[in-house]
Amino acid sequence: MQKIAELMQAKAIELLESGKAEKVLAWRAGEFFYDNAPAAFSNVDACKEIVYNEFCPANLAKYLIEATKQQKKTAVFLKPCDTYGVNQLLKDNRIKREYFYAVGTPCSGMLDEKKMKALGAKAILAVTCEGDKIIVETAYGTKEFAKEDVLLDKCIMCKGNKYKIADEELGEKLETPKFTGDKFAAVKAIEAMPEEERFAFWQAELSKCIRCNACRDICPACSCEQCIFDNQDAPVAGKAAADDVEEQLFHLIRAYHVAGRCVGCGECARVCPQGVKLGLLNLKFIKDINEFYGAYQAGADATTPSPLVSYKDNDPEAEEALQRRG
Amino acid sequence: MQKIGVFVCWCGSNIAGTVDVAAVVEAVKKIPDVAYAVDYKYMCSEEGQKLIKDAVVEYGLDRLVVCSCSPRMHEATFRKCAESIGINPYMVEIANIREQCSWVLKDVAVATEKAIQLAKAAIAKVRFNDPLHPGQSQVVKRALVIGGGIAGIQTALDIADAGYKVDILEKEPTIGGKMAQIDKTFPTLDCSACILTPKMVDAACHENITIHTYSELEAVSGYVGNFDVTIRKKARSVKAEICSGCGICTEKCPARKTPSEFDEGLRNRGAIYIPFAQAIPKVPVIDREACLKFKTGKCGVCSIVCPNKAIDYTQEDELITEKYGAIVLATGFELIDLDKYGELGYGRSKNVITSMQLERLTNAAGPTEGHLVCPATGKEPKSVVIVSCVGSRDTTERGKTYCSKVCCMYNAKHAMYIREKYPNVDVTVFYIDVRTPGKGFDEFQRRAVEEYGVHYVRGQVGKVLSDKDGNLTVFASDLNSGKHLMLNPDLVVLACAVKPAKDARKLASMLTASIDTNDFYVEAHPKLRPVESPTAGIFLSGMCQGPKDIPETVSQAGAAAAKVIGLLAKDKLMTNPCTAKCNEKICSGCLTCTKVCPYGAISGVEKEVITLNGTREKRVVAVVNEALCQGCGACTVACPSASMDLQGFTNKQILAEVDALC
Amino acid sequence: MLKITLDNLPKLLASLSELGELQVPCENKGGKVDFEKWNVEKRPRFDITLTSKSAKDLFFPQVEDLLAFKTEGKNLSIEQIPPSNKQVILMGVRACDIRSFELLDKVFLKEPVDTYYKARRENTLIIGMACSEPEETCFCGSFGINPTAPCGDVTTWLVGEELYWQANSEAGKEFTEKVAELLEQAEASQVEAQQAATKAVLAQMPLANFKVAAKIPQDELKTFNSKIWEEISAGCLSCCTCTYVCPTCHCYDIRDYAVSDNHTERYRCWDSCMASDFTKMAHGNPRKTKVERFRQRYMHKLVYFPNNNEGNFACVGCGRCLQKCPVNLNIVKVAKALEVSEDV
Amino acid sequence: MVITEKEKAEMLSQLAATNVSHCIQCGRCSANCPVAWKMDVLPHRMVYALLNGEADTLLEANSPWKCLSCFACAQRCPKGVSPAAIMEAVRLTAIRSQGGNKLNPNELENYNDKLPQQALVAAFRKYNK
Amino acid sequence: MLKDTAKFEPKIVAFCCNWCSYAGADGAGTARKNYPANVKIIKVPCSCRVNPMFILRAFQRGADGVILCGCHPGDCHYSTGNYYTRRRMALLMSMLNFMGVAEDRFRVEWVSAAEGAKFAEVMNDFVAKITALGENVKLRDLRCKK
Repeated sequence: MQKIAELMQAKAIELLESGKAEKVLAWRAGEFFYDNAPAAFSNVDACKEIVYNEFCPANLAKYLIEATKQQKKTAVFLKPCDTYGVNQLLKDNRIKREYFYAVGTPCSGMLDEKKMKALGAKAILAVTCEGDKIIVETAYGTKEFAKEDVLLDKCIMCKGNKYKIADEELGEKLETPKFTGDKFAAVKAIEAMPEEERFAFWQAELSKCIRCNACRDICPACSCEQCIFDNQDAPVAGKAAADDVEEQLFHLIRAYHVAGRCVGCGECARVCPQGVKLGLLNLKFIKDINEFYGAYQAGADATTPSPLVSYKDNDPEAEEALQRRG
Repeated sequence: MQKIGVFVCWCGSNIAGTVDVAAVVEAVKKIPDVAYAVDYKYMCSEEGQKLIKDAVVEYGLDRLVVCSCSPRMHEATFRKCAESIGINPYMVEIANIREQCSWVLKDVAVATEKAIQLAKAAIAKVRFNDPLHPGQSQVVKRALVIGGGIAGIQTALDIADAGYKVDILEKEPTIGGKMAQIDKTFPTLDCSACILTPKMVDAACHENITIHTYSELEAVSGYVGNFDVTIRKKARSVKAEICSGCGICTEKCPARKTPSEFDEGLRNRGAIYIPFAQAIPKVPVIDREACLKFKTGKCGVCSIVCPNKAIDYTQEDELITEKYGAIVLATGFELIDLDKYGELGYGRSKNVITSMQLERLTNAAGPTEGHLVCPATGKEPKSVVIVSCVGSRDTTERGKTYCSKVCCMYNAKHAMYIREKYPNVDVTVFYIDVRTPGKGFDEFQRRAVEEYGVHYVRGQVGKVLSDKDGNLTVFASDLNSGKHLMLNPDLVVLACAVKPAKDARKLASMLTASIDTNDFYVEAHPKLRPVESPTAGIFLSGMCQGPKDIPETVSQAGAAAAKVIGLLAKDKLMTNPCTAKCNEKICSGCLTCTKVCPYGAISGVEKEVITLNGTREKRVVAVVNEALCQGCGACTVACPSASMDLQGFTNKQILAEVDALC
Repeated sequence: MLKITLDNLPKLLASLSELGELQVPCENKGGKVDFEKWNVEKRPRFDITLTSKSAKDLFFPQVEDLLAFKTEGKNLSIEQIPPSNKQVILMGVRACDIRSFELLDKVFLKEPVDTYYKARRENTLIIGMACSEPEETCFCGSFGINPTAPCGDVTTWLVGEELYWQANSEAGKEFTEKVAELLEQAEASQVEAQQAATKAVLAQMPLANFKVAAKIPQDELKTFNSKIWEEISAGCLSCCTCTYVCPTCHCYDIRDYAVSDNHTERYRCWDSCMASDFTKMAHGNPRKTKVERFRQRYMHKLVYFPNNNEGNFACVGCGRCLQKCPVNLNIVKVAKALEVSEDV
Repeated sequence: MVITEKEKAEMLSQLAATNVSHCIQCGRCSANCPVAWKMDVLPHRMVYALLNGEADTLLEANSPWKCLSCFACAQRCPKGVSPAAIMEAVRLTAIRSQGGNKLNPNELENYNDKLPQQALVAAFRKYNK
Repeated sequence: MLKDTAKFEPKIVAFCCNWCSYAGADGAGTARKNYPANVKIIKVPCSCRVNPMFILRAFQRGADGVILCGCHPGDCHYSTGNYYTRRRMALLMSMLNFMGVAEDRFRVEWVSAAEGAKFAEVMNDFVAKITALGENVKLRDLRCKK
């Protein structure tokens, strides 16, 4: 993907020089191979620092909220999956179309250094991708992985290489990971558990939470001026976990709040410092919405109303919906 | 420090018989902020109210909790009582210890315990009550009726007679609507035009009525009592003020290829035309798509023959803006397209016609001057087949799921007067069910069978074939006998389903009036508020709300008028103060709230707000129009940031109740 | 120096757990390795270099009840919740986390002394564990910490199939006596070999030579006013991950929880300077923007804290923030940016 | 094992997979059927019989064997019911019970020679396997 | 009279919309249709005013059952409110089930103003079911129990 980085640098310079953008959102390299950080570039000279590789998972769209507030025309590099978040932000009126220029940026799936570490690659020094082979150089020797084993969870269920919104597309589209399984398999597995086991599962998961709010802050659907969890007047304000029950409610409410608006990008689960399987809560809502009210993909466009602000007169009743679940 | 007064009513023995009221008083006295508590035999009585007022003065109470019967009974009483002593009426909460406690429980200890809990919840809530003030808005004393058919005319006349100004908006060149096309009306068989045209004239002459024909709704904003409406008056190409309505232009017009809408295509009209003789206004209109002058630039015959020089080819659409206090939707109906019912032969044989075409064929003012002839041959038919339920009660994508309601009766009407005028003509009506509820309706249908010898066959027509000579064959089955029938009538009449006017959906979104899946307007309550739309200030009249016949339409028109009059009679509207309120400081402007508001009461407004940081920022925030908001609270839950709250039922109030009860 | 073979380790753990609540790194039900109270069913994960959360929870838990007040009519009664006096043995702590306790001491044990923290600190015996497989994110060396010889009351080394044991403090020595029968005498050579090997690995790590530039804490105002803050904070999401996983972050908020009309509990919980309501007062928030809040965190770690505490940075180089920041911002990036910035 | 009429009707219902409860007995199916004049039980009656569980009426009727599977009945039904599916269900039931194949090629000469060729071919393929 | 201390008395919160279900509850009272004192009603203008957070809060604070009553779909005083309620609560209930907590402790019922008898019936049934389920521990904030 080095070639793409070069294209991005050239594009950023072109957009800044032509005045099409005052600011460009892209990635800057970090200390290691994998810790690229989102960064804003407004200076043409700095654009050569733009990097792009298999470790640019974050969606830059969320920074457009600030760009819209500053009324600064901002160019943003978007991977195909990122464009869903952009549409959702547009739908939620959090960003304005006139203030951003979307550059579709090809992606062939992002890698997860945490998975590499879990598979035994301690102290990663460098990563090289050779097709489906990932070669990881560590302080304790070289390791080799199959790409599918170290793909980010969210990339395993890739939505494909189409951009849902883009002013232009950079280079050729890349082949994205093919997902043929059932994206709800994990949800179904939990549904199939007996009630006590389900409860125990979530107890174990959610008790890991340290209430850092990273899941919320990365989420393209969580874009409120003030989150209810930060609002002392709201019933659920709270900083740290008082006990496990509070965590359950925090995560339930967090997932509920984005139900119908969650684009299923999986970022919440990716950023969780404690590895809580948060994405499953969101997926559960997506699954239920699809089953109860018809298939819906948030962020596929910027206009279709969310299932939670629409209705049909023959919608299933709560109990009925529960029983209907396959 | 708040000072809450708690007043526990005995309601004679209704409450005191099961609840130990003294114990309730003792228990609530221990609650922080309760400055005074007392029980009394009948708190709603004059004496009881005096006791409350005295306590307010003596203890300096600033909020009241009355433990008594359901708030549906006496909340208003106690609110008034509070107001009279200078406490905002919304600082009163009722704990329902009668319907919810003493009347459903037998054990005194249990009932007393529950009464105390209910009182505690009310006290918890009242702590967060804020004084609320109903808003006021002026009422513009003018109504707009959209649609100039019988529904619109009747509504307008009733409103105008009560002394209020009314405008009628009609998209066609004349008022009169579908009823003007109809020959006779059931169940009396009197002439439709004879009863309609006087009403049209009344409307035209009424000093309080202004008629805008050939006009459409362009834009609407505002709310109940204060609608701002823009009307597009389409260019007639005729100066209405100097036209005498002599009609010479319509006779001399050489472009005669356009089927007459009024005559259901059974004859052609000129490019300049007056839809029918009694049209109001009797001013022609140029159909610019058909007019040679507009198409080729050559012609101008009408301009030459006009004695008053009223023709104006340069006329342009005109936009009128007007304020209204109320809007009535009376947009009526259309017949469905029969494209999807090819098997019935409509469009392939001229002798297969719709019921509306039959009306024109039998109408003395129609294309045949009332002689019933087969359109293809011009000859009188020997037998006629009438097919009911064409497209009605059809759940496939071809038709409409509902019963069109009027067809059974007009089929009987048609059959009857064909038989009356042409006793030799054989008439067969194919039906699924004959539905004739209504005064004198069943008797009417039975007369068709018993006195006029109309054949009623239970069963549906499958297909109508037409051979090369134009002879028709009707395939049907008689379900009662189980026989397969093949008939050769000369004329087939299709009683096709009705549907709301095409622009109903567009109007609904302009007016935020709800429509159902069939595009009929939805009433505020199907039983109790049948002529109001859920949006305040928008009323419904006639077919646009659902299939109905003329008498029903006229009664609904009157009812809608009464509602409008009731609204316009008010100088000011007191608005319900329990409305939604947006905390602009934290509103993100996502406007999710606007999507669930049934009243269109919330809009996004770009304004300067003070942010959480205390800085000023210009951004879109949700703004609630208090006059429109009815206080359901749907928006409060839809709001992701909880910036939308409902006054009188705030998050804090409800949660305080929850906490108190758990 | 003493040692025990890993076969006998469960016996040692059992003995230790009789002497107090034994906290060791364990995999919890959700699959994360964190310090947990040991029992026979749990297998300690000394192989994991860093626990997911830092060890500060043991002294400064995320939530801690302080007192309760109750009203009865017009009477108010306050019920103080006493500090814990439970004996805790914290085993398997890495050098970086142990240094963090020393830094936290500078905060909590200064007047006014935090009695809750003090009680826990005094009742906890710390058994350090040397690192042998450092991660690329490790940079404790930047703060003069030797990961191969952690302090603590006792230091341990896991070498091959043996655990080496050396008591440091008086408390550590006393304690060692109590479990002496399980331990045998050992030579230090194995340990020394491991230490040398670890140091060799550390030398080739990307952050081996990273040091916080001296100029950063020297001129408070210059650092404060640097233009790097705006640019570098742009990507920050304002979440609290870095704060909550940091072993040295120690801010807390005190909140009330109304149990009922007449019963309220007061507790403290972790807070983060990244939170928009951090140090919010009646007049509002002193740091209104993300840039200010972001700057605060690093000014505190790199400038204010060392300037008030004998030059000790409020960072131990554990690298948790490097691993866990959702957008890969961290103290190393900030320090490096400040270092190369001309305006600092 | 004796199968009751009700059970037979249920089997037919399952095979037909059309919701007969939607039927309003308008008779449009029968009116549209090109071979209704040859049937002893008209299509709308077939629907009614299934609704009432009269499986024997269905199985004994000649209608399914006259039915051309032209689907006019289903296409024109205002309620989305498919009498053709019921006909097919009856035929399948008969075919499945061996020897019940009722289409005799010798009877074919009785058919109208205007019958489309395709219909004949289809009928053979269907009933003479 | 001494209460039977051994018997578990569940705490039940009922949210009732003003126009249908609250009136229905009044109807139950007027007709003296008894239902247990465990049920405490909170009046809301419309079922769509009920935020899922209210329900969770009730559980958190120790409610053993929560029931939400509104007008029958199609009869909402505000036309559409209960349609939104239905979607919101179906998702909430399904999620409670998914998390292995309390979905039986939560119920949605449509009770019209005319259905006083139904109101009492529903409440009797709900109280019986919750009593059988026993105390809510899974969703209860342990802080409240100290």
